[in-house]
Amino acid sequence: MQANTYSLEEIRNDFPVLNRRVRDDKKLVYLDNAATTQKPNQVIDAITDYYQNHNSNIHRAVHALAEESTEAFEVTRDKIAKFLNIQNREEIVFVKGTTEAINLVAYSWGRDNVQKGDIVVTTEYEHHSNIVPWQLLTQETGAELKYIDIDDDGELILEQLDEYLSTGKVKLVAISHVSNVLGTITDIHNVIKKCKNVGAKVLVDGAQAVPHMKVDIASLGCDFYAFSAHKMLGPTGVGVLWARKELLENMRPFQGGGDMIREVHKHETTWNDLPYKFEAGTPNVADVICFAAAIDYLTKIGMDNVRSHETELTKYALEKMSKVKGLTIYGPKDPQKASGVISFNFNDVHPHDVATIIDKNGVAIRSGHHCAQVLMEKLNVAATNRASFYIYTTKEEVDTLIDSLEQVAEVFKL
Amino acid sequence: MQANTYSLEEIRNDFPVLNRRVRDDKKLVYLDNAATTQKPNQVIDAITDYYQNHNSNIHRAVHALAEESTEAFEVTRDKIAKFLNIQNREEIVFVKGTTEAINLVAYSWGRDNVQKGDIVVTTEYEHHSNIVPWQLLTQETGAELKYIDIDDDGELILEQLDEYLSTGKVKLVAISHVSNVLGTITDIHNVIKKCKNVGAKVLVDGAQAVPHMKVDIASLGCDFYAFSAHKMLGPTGVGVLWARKELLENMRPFQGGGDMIREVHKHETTWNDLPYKFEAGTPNVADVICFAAAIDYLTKIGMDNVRSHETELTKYALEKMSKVKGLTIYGPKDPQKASGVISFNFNDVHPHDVATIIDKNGVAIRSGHHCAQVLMEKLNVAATNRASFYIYTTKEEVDTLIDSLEQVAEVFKL
Amino acid sequence: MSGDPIYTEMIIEYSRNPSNYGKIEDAHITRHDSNPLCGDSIDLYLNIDDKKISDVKFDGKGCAICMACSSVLTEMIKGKSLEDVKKFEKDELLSELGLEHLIKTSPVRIKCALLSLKALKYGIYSYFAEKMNDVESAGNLKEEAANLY
Amino acid sequence: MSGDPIYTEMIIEYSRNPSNYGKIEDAHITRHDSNPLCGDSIDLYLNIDDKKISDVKFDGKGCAICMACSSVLTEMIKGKSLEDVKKFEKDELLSELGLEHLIKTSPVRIKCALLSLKALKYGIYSYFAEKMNDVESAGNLKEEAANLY
Ligand SMILES: Cc1ncc(COP(=O)(O)O)c(C=O)c1O
Ligand SMILES: Cc1ncc(COP(=O)(O)O)c(C=O)c1O
Repeated sequence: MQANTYSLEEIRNDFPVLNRRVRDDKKLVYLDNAATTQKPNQVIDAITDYYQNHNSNIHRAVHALAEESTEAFEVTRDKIAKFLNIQNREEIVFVKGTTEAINLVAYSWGRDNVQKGDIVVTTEYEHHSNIVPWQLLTQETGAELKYIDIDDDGELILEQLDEYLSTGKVKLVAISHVSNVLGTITDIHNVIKKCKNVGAKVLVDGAQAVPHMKVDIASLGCDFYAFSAHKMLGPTGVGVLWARKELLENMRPFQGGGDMIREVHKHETTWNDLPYKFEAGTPNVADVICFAAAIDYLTKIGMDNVRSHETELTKYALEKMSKVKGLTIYGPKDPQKASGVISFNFNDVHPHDVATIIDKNGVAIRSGHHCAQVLMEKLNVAATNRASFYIYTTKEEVDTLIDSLEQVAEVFKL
Repeated sequence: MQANTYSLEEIRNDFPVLNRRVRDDKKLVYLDNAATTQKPNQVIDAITDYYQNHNSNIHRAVHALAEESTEAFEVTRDKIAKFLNIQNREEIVFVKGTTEAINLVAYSWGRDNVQKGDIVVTTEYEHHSNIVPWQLLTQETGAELKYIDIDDDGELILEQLDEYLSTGKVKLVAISHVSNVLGTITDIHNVIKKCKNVGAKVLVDGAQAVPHMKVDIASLGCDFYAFSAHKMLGPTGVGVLWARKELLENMRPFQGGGDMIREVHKHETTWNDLPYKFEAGTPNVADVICFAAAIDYLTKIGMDNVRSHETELTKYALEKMSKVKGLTIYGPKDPQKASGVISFNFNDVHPHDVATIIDKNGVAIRSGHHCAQVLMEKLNVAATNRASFYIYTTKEEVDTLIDSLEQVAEVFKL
Repeated sequence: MSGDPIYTEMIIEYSRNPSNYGKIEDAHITRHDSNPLCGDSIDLYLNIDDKKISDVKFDGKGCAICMACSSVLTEMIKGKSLEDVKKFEKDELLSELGLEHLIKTSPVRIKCALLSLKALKYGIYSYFAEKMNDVESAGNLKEEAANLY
Repeated sequence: MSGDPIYTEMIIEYSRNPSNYGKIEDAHITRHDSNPLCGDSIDLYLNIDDKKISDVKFDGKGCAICMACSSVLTEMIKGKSLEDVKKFEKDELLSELGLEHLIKTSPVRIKCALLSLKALKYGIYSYFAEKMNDVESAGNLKEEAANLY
């Protein structure tokens, strides 16, 4: 596979689950990639190999398996640093997922840096993971939580950010790089510039960005960045918090336990160096190690190719879907402004019913609030259908999705 | 394999890593099971099968893969309930490991139930995971942290517990079921009875108990119980917090995000039912599902057989080791009072040097403070060597360990 | 798609024209419930006179299954005594719509089907506890509601 | 075990009889450091006169590698100028004991070998910053200490 020739067929061959047949022997059409992606053989084999040949706890032992495991574990950190252009490897903290990464910041940074009278800003299109921790923090501290609204195209109204920032009270802006429901790509450079001008910190929820486009953390200039391995070909149970060293150094620990300490005495304890200070307990060793295989896989394809494949698919899907009677599409209509995620409703049929009916055809989409109830309230819907693409998605699969909607129309006599 | 016939050979055949050769083509002798155990084919295959055929996010979608994954995920919860005799499945919360389980309690229960003037009791033989969270809590709240000391046999001096309890100020006793360094089995029924009498809550760190003996949570009567999957044949990145329903219901959430909410509005949010209220974000789906295979494996062998195999090995090892000149053994000398863990020092050779030298023979033991620096201080050593056994450990392996000590003597000209 | 085990004529019809849809102002009992996993969200309104359900309505947003089940549930309990409603079981509701199979086949969709029943059990639970001082019934109802799915 | 690449005669000898082992009372610089992963823990004591290391001792608990390296390090720097000590590199220390290979072969044990050097660099870092007002050297030293392993 060359970086310049995108062989969809070769890629699909690496993903055993794509051969699954579901329900009445229907070919699986997996369009739920924003929830979690499938895993290539390269990742699955890495897990098997690890447990068959190397499995050990890490960091503290001198025996052969422990040394092998420790090294492999730290190699993943190096690969992430390279993949995202992070200068200091010790700024990369392994956590369970994006959710834990954000909670870690809310707890370890937030509790000491956000006070009564301060403002934390988030947006209407955030995932619950980037709302609830800030609700908890602001309710506890007496700070205020403000939202940047979205316009009719599903884009943020950044004038509101200007307004909030002009109060001089904003301590943190917590914002998605890409919306998990609308696919909207945030004008993140602009947001960060505005915040830097007034000294507000920026946390970027990159759960839907890192898997789908080239992300360069050094050039972004934000303060915190979070993402999950399972949304980018990697195993479940691994996520990353990146944060500037100066911030991490001054933050209190999150969880207490093994590995995060330097010396423990009965009544006083000192903390380990970064990043270990924030990695308490036995980490998810096997999955962190195998996450490296996912990064290798994406690197080999090339993130620009991933992005252009998705853009092409999205363009194709939007064009076809715009011709379907009774279909409402939410979010940007310009595939350049969005990632490979399309949210829609079909007539007045509840998304749950749509998803159940097309599932009989093997088509797996997500229906519901997508952990974005604030956005649902804004769109004035209880839920939406969401089809989300990835490196292995084909135009034929998009066709199957659209054709399946006819069956929905039939059942509901539309 | 029958519950009554313990076929060591059959068991060993299930563990591919036991065929590993390390260093100069030496047969691996893996005696670092208290750190993490190896995984049988049954568990490895379950992971492969999951990623090859079923992988999906859970709980929120209606498509085929999501339904399969959701069901499998909840089956693990049911199996844990059965394995440990837990009456209410919703009392079982999936976390990353024992460390996270204890931190969850320290945060969600501790912050609202421990105040200035209160006492939290722990012991000298705790793992850092069961010390540091309580240091953080008591320092933050102004409560006091007290330790139950150990005697020369490595057993707790429970009169000290009586003394602390008699003040009427003890809110929580956080205590290991089994010490990870000494192997000492805590007289846990007695401890719990004493605490119940005065209304103090009890958190049991079962990381070294659940893998090695039959644990019956209903009959224990404690309030919180924590353990890790990776120490009992399961994958890394999964742990369990069990807690009484009434406690969980009244506890504030730990992390905020997806799955743990009922309804999210801009400025108010309600929590999901138990256990989901405490399971924020995408869980470690694959590993939770595959943990079931580990529980099945142990159930098939029978925990009483696991225990007697280990007791026999420990007896054998203690007998042989007591004859080695210059060997100091810490902890109970009676194999009935300990689990399959032996900590020792050899003359005045630093444990790191012992471990490095015998590692050349393929023998993997742990050397260091074992995340128990308070205990090291008590024993007045910088570190110890620790050999720890599991279901696949043989007497020949114990022999190899002991024989290897001669090489240490040679190198150090003892 | 004819013979679809879920989307029967009856369910489609009820979802288009739900029965007892609306609000009772100043209802004796109002109970909100929602499905955290999918966002279905309903309010159930009950008036109790003479230990009977004298009136019942519901409103909110939900899928066809939720709408149909809420409709049928309200039809089934209207006029019934509290004692009967207390004993009302989920199988009665599901079989009325031919949805018993959901318990086995779809752990996710069963929650849509039983949301209104859950609201009902929780709703009368507090009535039994507070208005009728029947702690035992209240306890049972709460237990039942909590374990419905 | 002859020809062991780590446990040479020299290392065993130093570990039994470390040089400069002990404490300097009221030392000009005292620096504690420890290895969070294994529990090795040492204190390094330095006296500075005339911008030279006029005396140096260490004590604490550590493995043979840690003891041998601390011994050799203290021998090597005693009497040296601060400028020379500032430039002292880990390779000089490791090659003195034939332990260069550890950098590649044992990421865990290399920490034992370099613990005292880390304490040294951190120790004189604050001296450069506070006593000599040489912020640049101090910054470099801190950086070097932090990235030693
Ligand atoms: C007694 C005890 N408690 C707690 C832990 C921490 O478990 P984990 O590292 O899986 O969080 C361990 C093992 O490391 C242990 O042995
Ligand atoms: C934008 C966004 N943020 C956060 C999350 C939470 O990630 P996780 O569930 O892996 O913690 C998700 C996905 O669920 C997401 O799409």
